Amino acid sequence: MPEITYREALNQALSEEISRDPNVVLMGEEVAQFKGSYKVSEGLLEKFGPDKIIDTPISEAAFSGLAVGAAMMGMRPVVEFMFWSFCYVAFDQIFNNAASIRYMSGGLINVPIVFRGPANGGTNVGATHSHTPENFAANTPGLKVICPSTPADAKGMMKAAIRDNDPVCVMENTILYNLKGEVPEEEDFIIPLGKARTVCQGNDLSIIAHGRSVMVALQVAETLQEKHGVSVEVLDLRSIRPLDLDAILDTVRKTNRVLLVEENKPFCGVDSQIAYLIQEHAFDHLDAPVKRVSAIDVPQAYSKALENFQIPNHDRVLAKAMELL
Amino acid sequence: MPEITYREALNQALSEEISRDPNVVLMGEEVAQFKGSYKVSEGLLEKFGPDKIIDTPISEAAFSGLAVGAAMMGMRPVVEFMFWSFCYVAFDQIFNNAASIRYMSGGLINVPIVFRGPANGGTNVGATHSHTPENFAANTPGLKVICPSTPADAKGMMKAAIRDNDPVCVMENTILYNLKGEVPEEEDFIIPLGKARTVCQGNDLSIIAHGRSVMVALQVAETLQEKHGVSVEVLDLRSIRPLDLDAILDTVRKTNRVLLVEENKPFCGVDSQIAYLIQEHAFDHLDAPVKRVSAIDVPQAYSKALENFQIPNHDRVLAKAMELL
Amino acid sequence: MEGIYHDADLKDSPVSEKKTVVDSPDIAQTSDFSNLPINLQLDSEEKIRLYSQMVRIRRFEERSLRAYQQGHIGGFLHLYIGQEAVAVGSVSVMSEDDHVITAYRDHGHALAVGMDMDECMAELFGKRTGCSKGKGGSMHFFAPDKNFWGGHGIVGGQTPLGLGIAYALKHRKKKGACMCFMGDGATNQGPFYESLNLASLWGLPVVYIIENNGYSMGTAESRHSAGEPLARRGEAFDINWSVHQGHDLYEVRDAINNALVLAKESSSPSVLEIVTYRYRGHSVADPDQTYRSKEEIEEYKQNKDPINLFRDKLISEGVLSDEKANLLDQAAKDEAEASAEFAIASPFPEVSELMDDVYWETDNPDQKVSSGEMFFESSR
Amino acid sequence: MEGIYHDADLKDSPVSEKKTVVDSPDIAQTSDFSNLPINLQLDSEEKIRLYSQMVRIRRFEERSLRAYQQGHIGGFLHLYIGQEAVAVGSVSVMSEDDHVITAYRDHGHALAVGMDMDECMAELFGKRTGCSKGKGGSMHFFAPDKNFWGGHGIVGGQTPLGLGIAYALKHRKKKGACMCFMGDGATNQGPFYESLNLASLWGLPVVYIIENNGYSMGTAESRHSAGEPLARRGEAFDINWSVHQGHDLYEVRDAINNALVLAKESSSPSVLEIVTYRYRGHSVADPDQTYRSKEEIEEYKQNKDPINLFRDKLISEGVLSDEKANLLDQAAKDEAEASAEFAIASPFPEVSELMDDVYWETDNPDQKVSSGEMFFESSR
Ligand SMILES: Cc1ncc(C[n+]2csc(CCOP(=O)(O)OP(=O)(O)O)c2C)c(N)n1
Ligand SMILES: Cc1ncc(C[n+]2csc(CCOP(=O)(O)OP(=O)(O)O)c2C)c(N)n1
Ligand SMILES: [Mg+2]
Ligand SMILES: [Mg+2]
Repeated sequence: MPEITYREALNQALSEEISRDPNVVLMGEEVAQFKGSYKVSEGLLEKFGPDKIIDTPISEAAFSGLAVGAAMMGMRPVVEFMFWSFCYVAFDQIFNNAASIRYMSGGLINVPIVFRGPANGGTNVGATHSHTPENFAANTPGLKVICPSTPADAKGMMKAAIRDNDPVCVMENTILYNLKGEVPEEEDFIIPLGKARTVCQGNDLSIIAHGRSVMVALQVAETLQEKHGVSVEVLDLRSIRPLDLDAILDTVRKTNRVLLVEENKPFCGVDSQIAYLIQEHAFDHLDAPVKRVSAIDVPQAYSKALENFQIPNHDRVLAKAMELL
Repeated sequence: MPEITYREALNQALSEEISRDPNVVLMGEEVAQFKGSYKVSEGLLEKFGPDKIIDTPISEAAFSGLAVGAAMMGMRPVVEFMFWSFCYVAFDQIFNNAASIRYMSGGLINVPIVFRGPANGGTNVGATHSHTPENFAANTPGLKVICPSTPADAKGMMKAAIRDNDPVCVMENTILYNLKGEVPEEEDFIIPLGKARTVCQGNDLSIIAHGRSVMVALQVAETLQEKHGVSVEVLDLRSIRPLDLDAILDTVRKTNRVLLVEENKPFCGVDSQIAYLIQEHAFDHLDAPVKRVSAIDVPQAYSKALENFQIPNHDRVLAKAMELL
Repeated sequence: MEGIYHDADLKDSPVSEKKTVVDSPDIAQTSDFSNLPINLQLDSEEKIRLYSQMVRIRRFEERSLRAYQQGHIGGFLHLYIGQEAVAVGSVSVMSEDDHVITAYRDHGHALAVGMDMDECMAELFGKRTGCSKGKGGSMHFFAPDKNFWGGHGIVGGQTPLGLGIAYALKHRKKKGACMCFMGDGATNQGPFYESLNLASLWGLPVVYIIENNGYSMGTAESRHSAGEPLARRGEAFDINWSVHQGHDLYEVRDAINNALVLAKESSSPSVLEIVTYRYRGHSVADPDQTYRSKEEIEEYKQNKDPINLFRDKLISEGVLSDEKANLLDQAAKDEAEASAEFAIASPFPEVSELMDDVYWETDNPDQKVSSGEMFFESSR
Repeated sequence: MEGIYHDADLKDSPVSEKKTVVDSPDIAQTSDFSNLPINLQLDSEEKIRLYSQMVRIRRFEERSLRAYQQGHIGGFLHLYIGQEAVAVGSVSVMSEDDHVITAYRDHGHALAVGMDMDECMAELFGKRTGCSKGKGGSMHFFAPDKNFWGGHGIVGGQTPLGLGIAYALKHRKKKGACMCFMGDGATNQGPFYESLNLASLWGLPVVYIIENNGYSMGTAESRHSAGEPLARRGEAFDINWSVHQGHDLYEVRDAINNALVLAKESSSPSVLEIVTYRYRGHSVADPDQTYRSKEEIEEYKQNKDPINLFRDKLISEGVLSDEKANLLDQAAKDEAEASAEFAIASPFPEVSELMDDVYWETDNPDQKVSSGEMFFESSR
């Protein structure tokens, strides 16, 4: 299998789905001539032309809503947010219109749309540009939300999202764009939404994470194995809604101790819900309370010195893991 | 103590604080001549004139941001949203500007502002008008969030919010506006943010709720006492951020069983965080998993027949409580 | 280089100027649109159908108001009474490739596009037989099979959606346009301007129709909007705009038809402002007296009621008689009454149905591709 | 009543027309603003101070660029190089009751209002000695003591804030105004239009200054905005608007001064479009070549560099000599270099400081009125 970057994987997914289905278009700021702020759409304008790859003005509310309207008519638009942070100026279009129109119409209208872009901190861009709204999206029935953490997932889940008949929010990560990994080449390589992935097997502790935190979890698992002889199982949620509750409960029942790691701010972050579900469904299997590591609970700090500590890092996760053992 | 409605309590709080502090103004759609969509500001225009009680166009983003700018300059605006649902079109101004400017300026600038309005379902107005975004606000460091459930709390907490030097989101409830209760008359009747209230004492089960769900909890407590001889303690959170964690843990340590009730949608609702905190801090005191009753996890339904079931009602809460006993 | 400032005066406008309703009681007499081609082509039957559509809308809403007062309907009920000529006139010049989207004051548009009174009334009652199975309610009617895309509760929220419908038409090279209705108050929502820019920049076949009834809830236009007329807000985006009187069905037809032709022939958007008036409160709960006088309402009813004016016109044209008009009126009342009976007799949705219609995927379990939990508090 | 459509032609405008930068290489020669009262009142010292301000901004940013390339600065760095006359000219006509707010391309405005290079450079480095203690970064400079309210990262997000500053001034009956700077691309954000309506409706002393540098990132104005000029978008709201060239400091001073006078004397808002150009990429990471030619950049630099033009002007006025100019330049370089050294030598904030500056209340524990938990994952 060829090794490609997360960015290339997304690019392939977009390219293949635009080729496959004439209803798919990509729109957003700088996606065409500029090839995307993070070059995810490199080469697509040349391949598909300006009718399919569409540069927009800085009008997130209008082009998000435009895409919802087009989706209601049967198109399958992929909307790029330069950062998911900018969904704040298009909130109503996503969280009301995309999420509720199917319900409010009694199922008469479908909204097959993908909203995608990076949602992460760790890049020194401050509070306004570092939001991780996967919890807001997952709170909102009618939306689906995924956070792929590897190139293969990026491709397979993006393709699944585009083929999905419901609105899907795809939360990528600027720091992962350069990550390399093996990615299958088949046209129909699809990773179904709602399937978690066991990243490594273990017996003593489960670390459940999503997005880039999965990599941090893996590093901590290695440290724990090497330095402390502790065997850690790492589960990558991949999809937040739908959620692979079975996989979560399986690993908890296996290790009886669980640490949740995410970049979300803590209060009502995704992992608050995961923690609730675990104690609800596997109460008797827990040898210790579920613990969490999230972003330190202040607006995202600009300074690297602060932000590197603010988002979950190896040492913070390790320290919390040790509390559980 | 005089008995007044929740609406009158809010009105008194606004009136007293506008009288007390020349920096306080009230602005929003229909707050002046129309006296507020829900008549919360009745009489204020006559009392204070159009410089203090200000009708705005339907421009939530602009007037929210305007109020933030004025607060940066030292004013203390109170912004009414006709429904908190409409914060979706002003999201950036509240969740970036009001929340982060103090931090991003290294503490140079304060934003003493109140955003208020009803945030509730149960009134047959459908998905777009029934959002309860207290979880979104509480997720956002920099904001404070309160959900008063009685006339006295409405007055005392609103006054505290207006005097607060940080941005406070006050989530009211249209169904509570007509609720009557005793309310102290002193000018400086203040209920500090971050103090929960024990609504009734009990030993067998704790029900923790906020907003109108407190009333449902109380009804269920009565049923359980009368029909099943179960003694229930009901705790009203009142404030979501700051959160009275001590009061929560106290009741859990007393009863060892806890049911959380809220109108939020379940995934990453406020109670997901409360559940996490309880199991984290009182794991050994729990005789059963923390359970929750939230809104049924679909966009708010219009039909009364559906919505009455969708938001937590007596029977659903009772049934879940029985599971815990 | 001096004279740095423009005073942004109003241009002399070749169109009928917008004025507040009471200032110009004689506008009705200013012009006759009946001899324009778009209206000359109507035969008697069609004219009567248009008349009857307006009457049906009014009777339907009057009946719904009674149902509200009787406690059958809750929440909001925004009545369209007084504005009927706008929806009926606009829809009457639609082709089958044209589409409609509007705000929460949507009963008139729904009936005009051909929705049944039964499904509409049942929706208001929150019944399973409603057009949205009781899940959308008064503000959220939909009939995609009739090119009617709602019914939207958030002010201005439909303006980008209408753009998207137009975009899809253009992308698919269909010769259609989208009419996006909105209120005067809705012009104060930012997404409208973002939409205007995109509509013009991309040449999208969308017609924004501002139904200016003079008020945004209790706020008169002069208190909510700077600069007149509202339609002029299209100008800086190089969008064609114009202002029209909405009490004259013929004028509405002409204005909308021109805009639709422009949209379809040259893929150009327009902003049309149609001056109209609502007789009832903003929604049923709102008492009128606080922000406008009884006289203002009465004056409009007397001089500009779109149904009366059109009836008089048709009678003078010899197309309609008083008798025939009364028969049509009675038929509309009967139909509305029957729809209320239908709604009363209809079942409420079952609690188990609460979970339907959220995701396509959970409604089509045989074609399910995802796995995992989709719902976290269920009624099943 | 016919001729239903306007073609929204551009009015004949008495102001200098906006053109794309390369189309009009000789605009610099078209007019002389030096004899206007606002400029005649400047003495030599003041002129030299203005010149030196522009030079300081440029040298500061060039030094920051090197620091970025050396890895001292991360994230975004949006350079103002080429646009210096706009910030310096505007701020130079401010009174002490006037206020400034801008977007993320804020270094020029920050230095112009009198912020130190040290605190600015240290902020870019994320150091504790930065103006925002390293918490805001390049996009979020603030100096409320200098009436400078940021530095805002969300495009258009500052437009309602600027309105609020103007509102507070008017409410308190202060004779001041707020200058709210924004880019050409920012005119496509809805809140701007909501703000224009409110500014006009309430008569607020706000001056919106569109620094039109021709591009929104890689998107040329003609690809992001319909209708020219952008300032005209104020017209339908009855707001005064005009277009000016931004390479001539004297012209900027005149334009802004007129707008400030209007704002303060008659509490009227304005929209000014100042045509300018940025030499560097949108932010440091962005390669220019994809969306504009080297020639375009060179042509501007040659013909319209605001610093060169003003130097030539001052030399021809006899106010400045080449030698003196070189000295000022060297001083600015030295100051910038010193600021980089200051930044390097400054400490990073401690992790324990991460939690400061979120809430006034937690920063002032002695005056605390709330109780309960405020933070749910803490660095302490
Ligand atoms: C974003 C938003 N803000 C406020 C409301 C509440 N609201 C509903 S209708 C309305 C007035 C709208 O007036 P207009 O656009 O003139 O339409 P009309 O009701 O006259 O048909 C208001 C303020 C809303 N639904 N959405
Ligand atoms: C709401 C929002 N969308 C997108 C961005 C990303 N972004 C930052 S600057 C910019 C271009 C802005 O161009 P313009 O307003 O002309 O200002 P300039 O950069 O030319 O100074 C974009 C798209 C953002 N910061 N905020
Ligand atoms: Mg109206
Ligand atoms: Mg620009």
